Amino acid sequence: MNYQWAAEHLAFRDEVETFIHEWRTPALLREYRAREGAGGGPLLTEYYAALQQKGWMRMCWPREHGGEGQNPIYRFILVETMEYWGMPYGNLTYTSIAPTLATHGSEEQKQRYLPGIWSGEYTFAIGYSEPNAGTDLASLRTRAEKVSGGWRVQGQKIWTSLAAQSTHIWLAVRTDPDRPKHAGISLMVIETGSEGVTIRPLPTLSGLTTYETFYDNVFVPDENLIGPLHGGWEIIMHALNHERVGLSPTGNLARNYDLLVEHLMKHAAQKLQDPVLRIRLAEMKMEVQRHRALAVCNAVSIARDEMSPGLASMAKVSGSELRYRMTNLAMDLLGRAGALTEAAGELAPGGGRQESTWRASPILRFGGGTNEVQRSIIAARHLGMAR
Amino acid sequence: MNYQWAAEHLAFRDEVETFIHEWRTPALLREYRAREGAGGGPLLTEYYAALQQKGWMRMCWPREHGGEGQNPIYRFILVETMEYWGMPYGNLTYTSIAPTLATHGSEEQKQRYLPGIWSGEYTFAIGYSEPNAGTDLASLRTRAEKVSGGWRVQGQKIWTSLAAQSTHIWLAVRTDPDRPKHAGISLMVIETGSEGVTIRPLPTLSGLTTYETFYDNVFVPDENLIGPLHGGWEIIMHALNHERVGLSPTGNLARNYDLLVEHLMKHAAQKLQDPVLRIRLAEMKMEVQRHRALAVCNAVSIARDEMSPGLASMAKVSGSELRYRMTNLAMDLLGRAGALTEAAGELAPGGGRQESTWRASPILRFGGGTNEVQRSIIAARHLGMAR
Amino acid sequence: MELELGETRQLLRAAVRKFLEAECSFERVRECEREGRADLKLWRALCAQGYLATPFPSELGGGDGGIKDAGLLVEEVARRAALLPIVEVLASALTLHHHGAGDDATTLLQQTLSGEALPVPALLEAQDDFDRIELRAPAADGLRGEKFFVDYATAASHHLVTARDSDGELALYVVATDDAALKCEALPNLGRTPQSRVRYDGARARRISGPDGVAFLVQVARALTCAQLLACMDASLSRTVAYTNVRKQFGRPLSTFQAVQHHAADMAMHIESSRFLTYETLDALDRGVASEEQVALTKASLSRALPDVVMTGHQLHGGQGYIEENDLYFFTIRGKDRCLAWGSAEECLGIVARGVEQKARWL
Amino acid sequence: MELELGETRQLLRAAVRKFLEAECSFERVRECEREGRADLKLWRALCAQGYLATPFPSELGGGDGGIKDAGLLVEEVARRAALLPIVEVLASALTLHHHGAGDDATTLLQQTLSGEALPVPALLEAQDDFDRIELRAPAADGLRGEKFFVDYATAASHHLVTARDSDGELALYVVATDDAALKCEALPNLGRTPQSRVRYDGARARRISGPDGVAFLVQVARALTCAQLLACMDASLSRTVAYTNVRKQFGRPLSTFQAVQHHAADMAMHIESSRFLTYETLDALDRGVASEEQVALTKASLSRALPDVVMTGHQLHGGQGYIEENDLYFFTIRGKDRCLAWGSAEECLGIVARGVEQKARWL
Repeated sequence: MNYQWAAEHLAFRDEVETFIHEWRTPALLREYRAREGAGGGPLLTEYYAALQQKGWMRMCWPREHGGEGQNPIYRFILVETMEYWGMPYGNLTYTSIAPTLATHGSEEQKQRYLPGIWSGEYTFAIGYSEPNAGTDLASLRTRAEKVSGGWRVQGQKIWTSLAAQSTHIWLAVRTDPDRPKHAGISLMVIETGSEGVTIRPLPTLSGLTTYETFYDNVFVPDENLIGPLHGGWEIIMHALNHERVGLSPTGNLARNYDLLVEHLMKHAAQKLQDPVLRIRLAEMKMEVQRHRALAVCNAVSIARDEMSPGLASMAKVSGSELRYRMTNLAMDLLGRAGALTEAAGELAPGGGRQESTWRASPILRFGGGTNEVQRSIIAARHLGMAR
Repeated sequence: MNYQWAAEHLAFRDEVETFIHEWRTPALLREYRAREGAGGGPLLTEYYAALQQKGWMRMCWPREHGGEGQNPIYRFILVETMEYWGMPYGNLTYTSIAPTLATHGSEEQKQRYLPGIWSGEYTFAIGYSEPNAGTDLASLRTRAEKVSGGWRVQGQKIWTSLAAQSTHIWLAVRTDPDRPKHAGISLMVIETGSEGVTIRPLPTLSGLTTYETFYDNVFVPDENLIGPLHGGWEIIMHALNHERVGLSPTGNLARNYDLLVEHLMKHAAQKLQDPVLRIRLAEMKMEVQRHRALAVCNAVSIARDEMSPGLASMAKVSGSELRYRMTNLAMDLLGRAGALTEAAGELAPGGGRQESTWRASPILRFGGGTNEVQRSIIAARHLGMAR
Repeated sequence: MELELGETRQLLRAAVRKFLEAECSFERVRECEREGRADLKLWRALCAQGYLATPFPSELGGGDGGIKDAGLLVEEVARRAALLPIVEVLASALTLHHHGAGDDATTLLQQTLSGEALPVPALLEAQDDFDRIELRAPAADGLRGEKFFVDYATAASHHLVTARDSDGELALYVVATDDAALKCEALPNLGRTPQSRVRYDGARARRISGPDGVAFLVQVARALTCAQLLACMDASLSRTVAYTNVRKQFGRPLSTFQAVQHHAADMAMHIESSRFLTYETLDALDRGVASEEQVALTKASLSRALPDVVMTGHQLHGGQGYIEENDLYFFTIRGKDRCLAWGSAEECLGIVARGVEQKARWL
Repeated sequence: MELELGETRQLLRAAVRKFLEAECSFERVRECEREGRADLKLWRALCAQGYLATPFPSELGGGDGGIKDAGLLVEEVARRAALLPIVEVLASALTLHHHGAGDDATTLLQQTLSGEALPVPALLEAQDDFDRIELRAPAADGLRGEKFFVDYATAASHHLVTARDSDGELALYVVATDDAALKCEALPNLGRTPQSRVRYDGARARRISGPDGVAFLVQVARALTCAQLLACMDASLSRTVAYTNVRKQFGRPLSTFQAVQHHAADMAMHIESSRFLTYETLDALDRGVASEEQVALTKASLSRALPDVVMTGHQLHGGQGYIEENDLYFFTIRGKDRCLAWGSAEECLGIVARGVEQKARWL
């Protein structure tokens, strides 16, 4: 029993921080925001190349899949540190699609896609959700019919985030309507520019845009099927698993706290002496520490190679709900200025970070498996409650 | 739209308060506590007689059942005022059994039981719950078999509160095991001293004792069946409805708040200047006002003769959960002294009221229909959500 | 105690609702949001219908109503998420009516009710504290200084500005916005309502009331803001109930899941208690018996409740409610912005905290 | 970072658990509760097994463990709801070990670990504030004054009493309880643990440490109390899970209802974060790097969590858990009592509030 980070872990954290301070320019952050998290801009391309060179993108992958086989705790440290500083460290293409391709793709598919992913040339949008298949993903209806040399896809997806910035779509389709729900699903890669693909932007409350994508008789060649026919469900579950170690990091919550206090110190020194305000901050600090406890428990458990879906769900629920509560309180403490957006410039405390995070907070509670589903997972998998 | 109490309502409240101040002696309160809420002691008997004489026990009953046909809002005012001062105003025998008898009993039964109830001679314990039939009351298993001139009852009840202090038990039994759950239940009155009745005390966390009652081949004469054979379920539901107007009063929560502040003013004047403590009290006051809003909404709605199970459920959920939160916080504010019980004498703040109320707070959350069931009622009946 | 609207009020509410539903589509609201402006055309139509005058005596062309009626109007406007300065103008007009002194006040009130004038309060300064006003009363060369967080400042014809006279006493001054010595800088905010930082550089200002008027203005605006919060919560819930009744997952409507029912029940409890507290407070203001503490307690309660309510609405809508094509977001962003306006929960609790020793009558 | 117990600790824990399950039935605990006394026979047996010495160096007959091991012992005792002064004696002994000066301290420590002596802290006074100690250091005629809320005062052989010397500095004094000039008055409390108000009327007292020892004692006792809270929450949850898995309503186990699952999940989240924070804090104390703020934050967090956790346990047990024949109540009453001991959530948050500007390292 030892609650200290090992020296090599702290050294790695420091190395990451040094790297961040070298690269974290206002211009880079601007480009990152303008591209809504997608890679491909000139500064981001350079930055991602540097990240690749550091070996940090795949350091925890198994060697046989092109990684360095490092303990996943390194990934956790990377994610926490990057999140604290609000720096990009790879979107789902790197963190979910690439490892899934490396595991389930054929040799030919690996060679076709992975180098482009590493270089930043390829970005994948994920096409799982449909208007009537959200939490209940297995009821998806987009179907692929076998034709000579490939498939014809017909259907509609929502929440195909980054579709407009992507080169490919990672698509879940129903290849056998007669099998039970989970059993008739397959995974395919579609090029975004394929004939019959339509992309419609959907602005969201967070300010980011997501996309609805329509597939009208889109032809997908046989070689774009990933994994076994009708074996898509397992791959989807596998892909969702990849980010469990850095799920719901404490970094950005901690940063939120630090920026709030920094703002108060600079602009409201007198208010900061108010005992009630200080108690609110103390409660906030306590809640962040509580979340951190769950995030670390989850990471350490994964690093020990244990399957602990209950801990991952706890971190997910805790972090997503705290994000709402904490920004909500922060705005109250800031008063009317707390509602000013980034566009209000200097008057917006901390660049409007509390306001924008509050606005974006719903998605983490229902996305990636609703918190209701997560709580039932905790009951079943962590507590062993009969279902 | 008018949010003021009418002059006659305020006059009635004042009359009740005057009455209370006349009767509220330490000796009466001691006797009340010693008898755990049952009537029958010398002071309580005198007090109940005075209450009867005032006409307040049945003032809102229909005239044809021996009442005065007053608007139920008077009952609400009575309950709120009595609760504030912690004074007895009739247990379930008066408030639930008697009106049910008046509605569903035969002429002969009314004459047999009601005068004894009014005089305080008769007290009824309620025998509904069983070890395996709590929230799911309709699955009760105590059965009555027809024999010549009556019934033979076999089974077991729990939560037969006041059984040891009562003259009768108001018992729900299964008279037809072949009918579906709700349809085979009947209601009978059993004299507590009947052969075959065993009463076992069960101390509870609140300090009060409840009872387990066993029925071993107990003979119940035909004339003790209340209402139609197999018609018990409807009577049970009716009996539970009677107290809806004074359900979950604000009075004792408000009193809790007042006593806490009084204690702080007297014994911790300096602490009471602490801005953080004051904010906690302000939050508590706000929560009591929130609850009061729901309690009044419910009462006014009933007084308008509307069926509003949603509002009644809201008041129930709100009051029972607030009772816990409020006493829990009050104990924290009082520090270690907050855990001292009444037995600690003068050192226990407010006679240990926060501590004892905290300890008793679970029962109101699961008793009388769990708060989980109540929330589903709110969804279905108040919001019209599809079930 | 009579919690139902009477017949007259029901008719009024139905008429306003019908009018707004016909005149104010959510698409139109989106357009105003994008352009960062108030819907002045709709405002003029609302005034032309005479609705704005409802809370005022018939001598002023009104409906002999009171502050409760102002609350009903505010609720209806908030239910459509319309970008109208309804709280700002009603609070200003009620202040002019009850505390305005001199011909200037009388004229401005008449013009306001007929729709010719549109006065909005300009109270707060950089510190965001109603008690810490530093602006000095206008000298010979006019009013000089800044006001912050002025809602609908650019849509207004007049600002009601607080300033301290030489005795340090607060007073209310009228400034016409066509005065060249007045500059507005937009403050983009969560609620997407037009808001400004205003600089007065020698603007002409006329005194129309003393400290009583200022205090009354704050109380009335604070209470009317509660009606906005109430409508936002109610709109979020009714949309959520409708959605969960039809949206199916795992083969059955969402509304049949216990967790969904319980979330919705919690929303409903917040809303019912909020409705009672809001109208009880407006009623007390009508009767002139509302304490500062009562108004603050109500505002604190609703400001605490709203974020939980609207965010639960989002939780039950999932992705569908997060997309701005869905109308749900209006009530989320307007609602939270209003939680901070006219005193946040924290600020209002501070006021309640001053009187914790006072025994309340609970009946 | 290694959150699992090592093999040695697992063995120790298993041994202590087995010992307590064999020696300490819940019926026995009920008997002690009724009689308002500590289970001194069990205490002697526990000492005889050598468990108490585990956290101490082998020179003292111990197991070369540390404060984390003390935490494990405390957890096991709390899991049986045993009426043993485990926190009080361990905190006293650890203070004697790390800060005790002089032969008196050494002797007392040795006697304590062997079970001959049983020292408990007597710190608080009527104001219930660790920072406001007014008792004066003993003069020639001995120690005179009162201490409040002294846990296990009558079971103890010695009290470790805080008092201020002439410079106003706090110091720790030992008083033997067989001194005639010492009187205990019982303080019946929610937790049903023996607690007293103690009056010293010229009792003989020997100084064993200065302010550092006092501060250390409070920190260690506060952190060990967290281990009690953790065990109470854990015991409440494991009983609740077992109960809901078998209890049927409406034809299926309670555990299959979504609302029940979600309640249990919330309990579990509180417990997992509490476990981490508790042992992280004990670990930091072991390494001498725990700040007052860290200890207070952990205590505040668990003291806030426990009431919600145990009351949710009651909600899921319904009537069955409310009856004292069920063992659930032990964890409810002991737990909440411990929330108030060694600094309530409010008090501890006040300590955290002092340092809100300090940037924490989150990794």
